[in-house]
Amino acid sequence: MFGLGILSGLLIVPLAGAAFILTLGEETEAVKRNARWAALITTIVTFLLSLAAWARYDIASPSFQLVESHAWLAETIRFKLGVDGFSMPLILLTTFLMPFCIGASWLSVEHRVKEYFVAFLVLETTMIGVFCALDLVLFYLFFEAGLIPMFLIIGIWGGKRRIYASFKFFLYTLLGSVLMLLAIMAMYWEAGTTDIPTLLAHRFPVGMQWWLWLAFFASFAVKMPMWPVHTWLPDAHVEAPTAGSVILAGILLKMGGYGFIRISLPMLPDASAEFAPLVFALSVIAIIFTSLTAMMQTDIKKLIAYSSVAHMGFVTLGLFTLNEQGIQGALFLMISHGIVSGALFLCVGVVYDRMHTREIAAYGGLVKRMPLYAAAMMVFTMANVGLPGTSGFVGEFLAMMGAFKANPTVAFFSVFGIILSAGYALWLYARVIYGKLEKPNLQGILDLDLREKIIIAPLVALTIWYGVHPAPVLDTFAPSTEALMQNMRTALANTQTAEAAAKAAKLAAAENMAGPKSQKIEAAAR
Amino acid sequence: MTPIQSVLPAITPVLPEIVLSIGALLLVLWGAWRGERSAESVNLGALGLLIFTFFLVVSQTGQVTTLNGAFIADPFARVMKALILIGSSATILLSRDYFQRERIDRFEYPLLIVLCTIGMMVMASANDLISLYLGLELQSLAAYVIAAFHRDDVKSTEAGLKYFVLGALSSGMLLYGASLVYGFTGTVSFPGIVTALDGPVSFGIVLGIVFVAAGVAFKLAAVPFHMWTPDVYEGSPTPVTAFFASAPKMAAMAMTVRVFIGAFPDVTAVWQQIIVFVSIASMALGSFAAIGQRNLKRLMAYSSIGNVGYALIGLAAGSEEGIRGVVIYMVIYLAMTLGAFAVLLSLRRKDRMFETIDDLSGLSRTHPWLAFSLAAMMFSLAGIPPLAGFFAKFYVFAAAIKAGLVTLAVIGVVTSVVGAFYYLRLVKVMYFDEAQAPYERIPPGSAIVLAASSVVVVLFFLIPAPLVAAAGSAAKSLF
Amino acid sequence: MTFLEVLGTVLLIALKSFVLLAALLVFIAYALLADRKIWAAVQLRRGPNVVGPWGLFQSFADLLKFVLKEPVIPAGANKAIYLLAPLVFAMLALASWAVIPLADGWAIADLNVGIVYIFAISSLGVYGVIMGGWASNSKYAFLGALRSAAQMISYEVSLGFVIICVLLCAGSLNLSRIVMAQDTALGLFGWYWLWLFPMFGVFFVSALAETNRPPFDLPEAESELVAGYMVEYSSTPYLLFMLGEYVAIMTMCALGTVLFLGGWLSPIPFAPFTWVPGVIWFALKASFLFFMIAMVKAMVPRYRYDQLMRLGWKVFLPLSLISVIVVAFVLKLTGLAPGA
Amino acid sequence: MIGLSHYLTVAAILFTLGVLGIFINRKNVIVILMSVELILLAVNINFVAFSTHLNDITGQVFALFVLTVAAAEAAIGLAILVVFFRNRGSIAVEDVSMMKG
Amino acid sequence: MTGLLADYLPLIVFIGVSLFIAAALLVAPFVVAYSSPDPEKLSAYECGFNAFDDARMKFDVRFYLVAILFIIFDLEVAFLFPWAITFGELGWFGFWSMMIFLGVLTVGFVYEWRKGALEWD
Repeated sequence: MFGLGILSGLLIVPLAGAAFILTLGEETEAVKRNARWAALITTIVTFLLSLAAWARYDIASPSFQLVESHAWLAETIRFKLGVDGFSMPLILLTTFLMPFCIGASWLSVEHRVKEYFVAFLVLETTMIGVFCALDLVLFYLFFEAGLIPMFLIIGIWGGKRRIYASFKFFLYTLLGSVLMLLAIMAMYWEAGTTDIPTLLAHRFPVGMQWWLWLAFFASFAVKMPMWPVHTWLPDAHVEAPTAGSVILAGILLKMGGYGFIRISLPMLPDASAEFAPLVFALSVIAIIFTSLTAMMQTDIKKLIAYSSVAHMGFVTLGLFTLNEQGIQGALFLMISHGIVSGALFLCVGVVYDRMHTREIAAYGGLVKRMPLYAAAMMVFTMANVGLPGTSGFVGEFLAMMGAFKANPTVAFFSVFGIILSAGYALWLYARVIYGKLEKPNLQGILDLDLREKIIIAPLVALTIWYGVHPAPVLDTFAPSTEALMQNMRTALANTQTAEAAAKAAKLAAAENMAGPKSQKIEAAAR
Repeated sequence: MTPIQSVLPAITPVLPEIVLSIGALLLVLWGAWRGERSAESVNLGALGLLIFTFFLVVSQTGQVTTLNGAFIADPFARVMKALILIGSSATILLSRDYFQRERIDRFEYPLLIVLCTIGMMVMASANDLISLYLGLELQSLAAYVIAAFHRDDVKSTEAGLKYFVLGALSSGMLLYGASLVYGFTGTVSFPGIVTALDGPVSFGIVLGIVFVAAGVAFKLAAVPFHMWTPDVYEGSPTPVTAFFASAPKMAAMAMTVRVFIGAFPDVTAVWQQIIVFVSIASMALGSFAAIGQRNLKRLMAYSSIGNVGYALIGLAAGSEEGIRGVVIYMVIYLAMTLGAFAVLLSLRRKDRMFETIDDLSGLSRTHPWLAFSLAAMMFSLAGIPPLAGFFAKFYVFAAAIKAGLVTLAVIGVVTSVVGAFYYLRLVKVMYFDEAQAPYERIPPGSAIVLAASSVVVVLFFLIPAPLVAAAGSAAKSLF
Repeated sequence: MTFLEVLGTVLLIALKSFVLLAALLVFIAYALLADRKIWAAVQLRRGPNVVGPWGLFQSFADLLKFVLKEPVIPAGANKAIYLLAPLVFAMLALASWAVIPLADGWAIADLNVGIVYIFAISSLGVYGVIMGGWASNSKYAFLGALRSAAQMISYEVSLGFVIICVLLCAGSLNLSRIVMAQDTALGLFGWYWLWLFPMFGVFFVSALAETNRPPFDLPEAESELVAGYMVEYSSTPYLLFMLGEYVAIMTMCALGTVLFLGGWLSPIPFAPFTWVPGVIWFALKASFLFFMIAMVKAMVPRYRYDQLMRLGWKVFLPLSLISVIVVAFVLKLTGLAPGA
Repeated sequence: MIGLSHYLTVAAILFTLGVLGIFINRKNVIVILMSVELILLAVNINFVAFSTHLNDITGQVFALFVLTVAAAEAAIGLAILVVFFRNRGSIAVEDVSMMKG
Repeated sequence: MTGLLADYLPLIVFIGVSLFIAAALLVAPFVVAYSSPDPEKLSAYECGFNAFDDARMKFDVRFYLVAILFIIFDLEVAFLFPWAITFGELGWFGFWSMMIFLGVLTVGFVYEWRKGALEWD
């Protein structure tokens, strides 16, 4: 249809839904209801469409699939889409989480409903776009475009300090990514194209890789977020509405990791190897330091936000181990964290909708009034800690394995992170769910209603399902990971040979230089 | 001494200018004949004339010089002229309602715009220093008058006075530079200068180029010759400010490119540093000084200063890609500026115009589409994809990177983040703050301009190819 | 060239200049007398008749009186400019005469841009008026100066266009050449007054206005403005203004002679009339023009200021502008233009 | 004998005076207009001097154009000044300050 | 001596001589005439009243208008001079150029006329 493929469809459907919602008239109750349903239907259609894409996807192939390419800025900068083992699961995660976000906002968003859902649907397009772009400029375009709806979501529907948080979020991320833009341009002039498959095969000079890598790192590190540029995240999380937090933690943070695996590692292998220790150091600091910070928090959301930073530390750690286990683990952790942290934020949203506070101290003993809620919360907390049997375990375990292979010291320190995470997560659970139900205003609190049950049940199921049966996800990652590793090994080997050759040539040249020079000196002496 | 020419020169390349001039004269006569009642008809006539000329320009092809080599009609000139004509027509559309309500809708206004446009078109087509100067002056003289068009208003007349004094000074500097260039090369024609500069560069030439650069920077409102901009923008009637921020910027940029690429392509070493400095200073000042502004017109003034800085990055690269970037930047800048001013001109309640940032408060509640458009303009000005402003920056930065001006590019992106802060502030005010009483209905002229520029800004990324190709061929014609 | 030779040349020129100026001033002295006599005659009076036979020495007596009068400089005046103004005015008026050819080759400086020089110098006369009016620090003087200046420049424009018409026909800026261009077999009918008759009329009237002569003597109209910009002046500063005005009038007469009346040429282009020295013809023609001017003063009532401006801008300017176009077309189509 | 460099020097001095007149002058806007004219005058001296030196007519043609434009500029400048004076009642430079830029 | 100097030296000398004559006349009464200033004599003419303010008062804007019109038109005349003297050698191009120029001038003139810029009251 119009020469557009299924991936374009994934981009267009949410936009079409957004356009439809925009055409609805003045904001009356009926319009609000229509907007909600339209958004829900759109996201579900998108999800179904992504499942169709998944059906067509050949899991065994490491190459890009469902590729479509349209004329765009230039012959060498095209509107090119495609998916591989890295991006397909993330697209599914995105489309999967979106209906839950819509559901979670069903009642909690009361004013400017139309605009809210429009922003969410546009955001969905940009997120899918990031994961399926096969051109760096296009990638950048979607990567940045997501800032606009998120800025509005935090700024309009956020909490008390929403303006501060939205500005901080926007400017931090923007500052990081503009450097990436310059790097993309440099790559364009170097390789003559911004086509990702072509660039993957291109070997950049080692000297150039250095600063290219740093530029990309600036962007992805902010987005991840890595310590010490993570400070925007807690603010953004705390102020964002529930669904915003879900998307932020569930998907936006994954863009950084996706960027590393899509660009930094394969295209700049030498620099990646070179800078791996730096990333390790930052990751370990993030894991330990932010876990400690998480313990000090009095705000539930903030606590979960810091725990996200810590988990992202595992992701970067895993990615830069530069071996299969590490990378696989990191990728799995991204998926798992997407589900689990999203789910946790949804759970926070449930109690927030009832009590309008997120102070830990305001809760206690919820298990008495909300047994279902307590159970669900239990599952997610366990997954967050990384207990075996939950999805969180698989990713962290693999990442740690990889880390042990690559650098035992780092792995050793990161173990502390797991211990600490158990500390803060369980402590949080204990303070909120257990204890005496003594707060008077909690006496009347109700358990999950039907809507909330529908939202939370699939997440619980998925968390446990992936925990016991991670193979489908890992299998999807495997071919691409292998191809990546293969690629990297040859590249690094080539560089080493080239370096050796250069050294040899230099030596030879030095000798040659010395020859005539000494002759000259001799001549002068005579 | 050249013999007196008796053969009629080819006039088809100059046809758009001629048509516009004759049209302007007829409109003068019509206006003079009918008196003040003619404001409406002259307005329509001027608009029709500009649009007709636009199609005339667009329909031309090829690359010819005429009028003894003083005038060149090439793709670059055509693109810039098309932009100028769009800017002028849009201004006339934007102005009508405002001038009627302020009761200063005299028929001279559209006429002055047309005259100014002729000057700007000559600037874009200038192939020697004389035609450049004449075009520049025709543009400037008309511009001085329209700055002071609200002649019973102290601010407007003060704006006119300031604009005049500094504009005259800048013309003087440009001329002084031109005289030195003429003296040390023995010619005023750009190709002639290129030939004459084929060798060691004398100090006189360097001095000449510096003065020309200063004059040009004045017209562009680039730092350090920007000081007139905020006052003139604030004081002039708002549609006039919209005009200043749009079409004359196109012309000034066209002139800058003509001078530096057309006349001094082989002495890049002399002017590149100047342009780099001016560019950095403009970007920095545009970003930082705008932060403290409350008045939207002043804000747009600083924004225009900053934008000129970005566009100059392309010129600093001095390459074909750079000029392509400049052209693309100007196209998109035009759309963004016109859109922003269209919104500004819609802020009217009970015969009062509003022009501070606080007046935008909660605009998204009362006028969602207006707010949406302005937000799009602001995000675009901040350079956030997928809005058009991103592509504008993309091409100039790309050219700078290719030319090895990495530091310039890095400073550029950093200042653009700072700039994003104040553009975001506007979005914040519109979307996050409390709503005020609604404004009156958007005047139709503003609505048309706003719709058109919003479409360009928001949907540019879908079909960028035609513009990029046009800019590419424009840049190619200069090398 | 040695220093002495240069000095000799300069002295020679100075001598010639002095002779010319002296002759001019004497001529003006009698022109002034004639002016008064004509005026008186028209009004059936006698005019000055006390000093010398028929009042022939009247002007010299007036000069003596002015020199011996007490020079008053008003207290509020800007002294330097107050005194500079008449000096500038008179000097500029006199300076025009450097390029006027009284006969073939009889010009102190036969400039190749003579007409432009006169045009420029006579425009500068406005400065003297403005300076005098402003420096006096008196309302009447100031207003008079402004009105005078506005009037002078208003008519200068049409004067310029008139000159352009003549230039189109003559093809040179040199005054002698312009005269020579009128030297045809037709004699006085070959002069430009006939061929450019409307222009001659415009020139004559503009000359009146340009020199503040009646009926356009509004700036100094006695009844309203008590002598305009000169109200505060007395003694020789006043004399210099008056002198400057008369010199300017004579300049206009001379210019009219050169441009329209064939300069020093004889009206009848054969002997014995061509034996008469050119300077005589020149003086006669200039005197004739002066007589006309004097008659106008005697006969025509004074204009109102708005009428004066209207005449200048709305009648003469379009008229002369159209004339330029018509003359150009005729010359182009008939191929009569010099050098064609 | 007076050569090209003398003319250039005079022009440079006039130009500098003009520029200084605009920036240093704190009294009267008319003085600024005169300074502008001074600048253009300096430019014309340059053009004519170069034109004679190079034996090329272009410079004089340029000078003529500059003259024209200078006149138009003076006319417009005066007109704006008059309008400003009517509104503000003063043409002192320090009174041109409704907006501080 | 160059031709230029030969042409203009007489001019300078002539102006010098006329300046001398004028200056002599100006100075003469200060040397020879009787002088006894008193405040009444030195006060400005004011129809018998004492001057109550500076005489350099605001004046009618129309004077400015005349000045501006003059600048414009007089300059056009300056353009016509070179055209007029080379008229015969000019082809139709030169002829029509000036006609267009005059046409534009006429349009401006008509405009001024209709706008009332030429009215004195």
